[in-house]
Amino acid sequence: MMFSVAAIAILVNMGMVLALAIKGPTVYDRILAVNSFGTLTVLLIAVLGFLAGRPAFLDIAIVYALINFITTIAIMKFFKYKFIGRRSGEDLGGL
Amino acid sequence: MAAAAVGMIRLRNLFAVVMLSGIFSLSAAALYVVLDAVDVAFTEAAVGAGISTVLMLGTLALTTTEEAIKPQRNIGALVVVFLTGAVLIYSTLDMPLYGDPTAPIHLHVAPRYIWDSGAEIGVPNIVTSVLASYRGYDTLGETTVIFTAACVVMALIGRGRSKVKHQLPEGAPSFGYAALKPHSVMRVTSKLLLPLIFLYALYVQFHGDFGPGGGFQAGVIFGAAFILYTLIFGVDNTRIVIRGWFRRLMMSAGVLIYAGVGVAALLMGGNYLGYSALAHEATHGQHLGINLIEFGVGTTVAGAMITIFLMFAGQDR
Amino acid sequence: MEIVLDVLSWICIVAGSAFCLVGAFGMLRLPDVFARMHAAGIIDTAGLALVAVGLMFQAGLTLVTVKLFLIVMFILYTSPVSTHALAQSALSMGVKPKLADDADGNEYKKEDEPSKT
Amino acid sequence: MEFPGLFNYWIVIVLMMSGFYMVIAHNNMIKKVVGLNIFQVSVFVFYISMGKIEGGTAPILEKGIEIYSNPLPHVLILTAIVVGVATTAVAMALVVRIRDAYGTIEDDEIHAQEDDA
Repeated sequence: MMFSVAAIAILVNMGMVLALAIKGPTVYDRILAVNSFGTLTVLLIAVLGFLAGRPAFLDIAIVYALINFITTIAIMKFFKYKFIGRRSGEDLGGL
Repeated sequence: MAAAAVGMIRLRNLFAVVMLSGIFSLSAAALYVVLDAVDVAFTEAAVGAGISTVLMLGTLALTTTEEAIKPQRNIGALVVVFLTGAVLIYSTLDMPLYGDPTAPIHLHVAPRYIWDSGAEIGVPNIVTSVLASYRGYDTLGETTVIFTAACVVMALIGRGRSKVKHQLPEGAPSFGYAALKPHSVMRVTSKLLLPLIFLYALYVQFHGDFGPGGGFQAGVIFGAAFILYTLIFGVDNTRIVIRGWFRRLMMSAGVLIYAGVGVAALLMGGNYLGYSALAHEATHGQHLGINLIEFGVGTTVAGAMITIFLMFAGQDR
Repeated sequence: MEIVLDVLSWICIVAGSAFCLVGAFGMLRLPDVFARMHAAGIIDTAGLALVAVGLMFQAGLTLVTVKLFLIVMFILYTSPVSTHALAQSALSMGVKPKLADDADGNEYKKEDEPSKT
Repeated sequence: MEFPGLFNYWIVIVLMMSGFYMVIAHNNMIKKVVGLNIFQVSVFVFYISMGKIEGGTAPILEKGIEIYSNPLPHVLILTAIVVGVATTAVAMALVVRIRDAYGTIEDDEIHAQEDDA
């Protein structure tokens, strides 16, 4: 019961964050959304493990917790070294 | 998830598309957990979080980040898609219902795997025992495919001599090369985090018999750790840490270990990849064989992932 | 004892979920990236930690609790770093934080965001 | 009973068709590769959802659990994911080479160049 509540809350969250990722005016909003989405996925997987009654499967969540920020660092680096002097930040986000 | 997919279709900025594909992979992993496929979710987690997004970024850095023309509504494509979809939906009407235990897929070999693998293989994780033992030939093939793919990438973009002039101003380091020297926060954090990732990869590698995990996942996590290292400290440092010959040795040694275990089993009087012959007791032999070939798989996957990433990141542009 | 643990974990999980919701709502509503980062921070810290603590109460003193603890530690360790990286790259790419007295930020009422300059 | 029973297949089909549309309707090669990825994931989901058994849990043997989901699709898909990322890398390498050769990764521009030549 309590796990279902948590799972539903997290799912709603994920929907909202996804909305931000899709509409997000700038690229940075999207990056932020992906980051939060990762955290929420960690939570969701943990809660789902409890929901299924076999919480031993938290390993997956640990993987995300460990290596999800590689992406963020890669993105940051991408921006730092790719767009130098080529384009200003504002018009990056245009659809 | 479907929303993410639709969003990906609509967005023109390729960078945003890559972001959304990250979200797509995350939600796919969550979906796999819901569907009880923890091993698959594990793989998706490792691949999606560590490798694929970074790989796409590497490609974007080498090509362009904007789709050139706004794709006009392609009526023909839309019609084709809808027709195909309608046909497929019509054909699903004959499919077994979701979660039906009497569906044909569950009646053929699955019961044997589920009920007898515990006694025959002696490994709690059925997925591992099926992967490594019952369907060992398959996995050998898959490992070879990964090895081949890495070789192909090497052949395609191995030496960076591009004819197109790069758009970066002189002196600006490219995506892969630069080390993040001034960013002490990143450097310190990742220095602390790297050993943990390596340790965790080893745990995944050797705990795969008991819980979710195994060679594929461990190899990917290992590769991801090296990707992190490359991002922070630069390609040159990674090339010093893990030399080219060593990368190639890892890739080929893994496949060789796998195939060699098969030959060893053959020499000791069993079938090819029949691990029961490796030790006096059948389950011991199985356990030994599975650990060995998982190690081989892990080595190959790690080597291939590191190689592929370095190929993309190390382009001179 | 059982009841106490249950109630505690209920409280933690519900509070954590509420924090997550607040965070996600904030991410949708706040005006720009830098303000949204604060909302994301709520999810990463309060939301995650509270839900995980609630799950820990359910799991008891087992390996599961250790793993949950590891997860919380890793996230608490990495998420500030990635937020830092994000903020830094956004700032260096020329995204200006919206301030209350900015010409283009006028339509936003005074948010209680710290003025990052 | 009909509706929820086949729902998983319909999701798969929607995903698959999104990927399909991306592949055939877009000119940009990277988009095409991403579309192929979506297609691929839809096949994965299809396999995995076929392996699910009502009331079953993950196929890792444990005392006191009677119903397990079918492990076979998991095995196939597990390897397919890693192979998938390797082949994606090959596709990306090809894209990079095409860009080197033609200076663009748009399908129609490449065709135009071919026609000119």
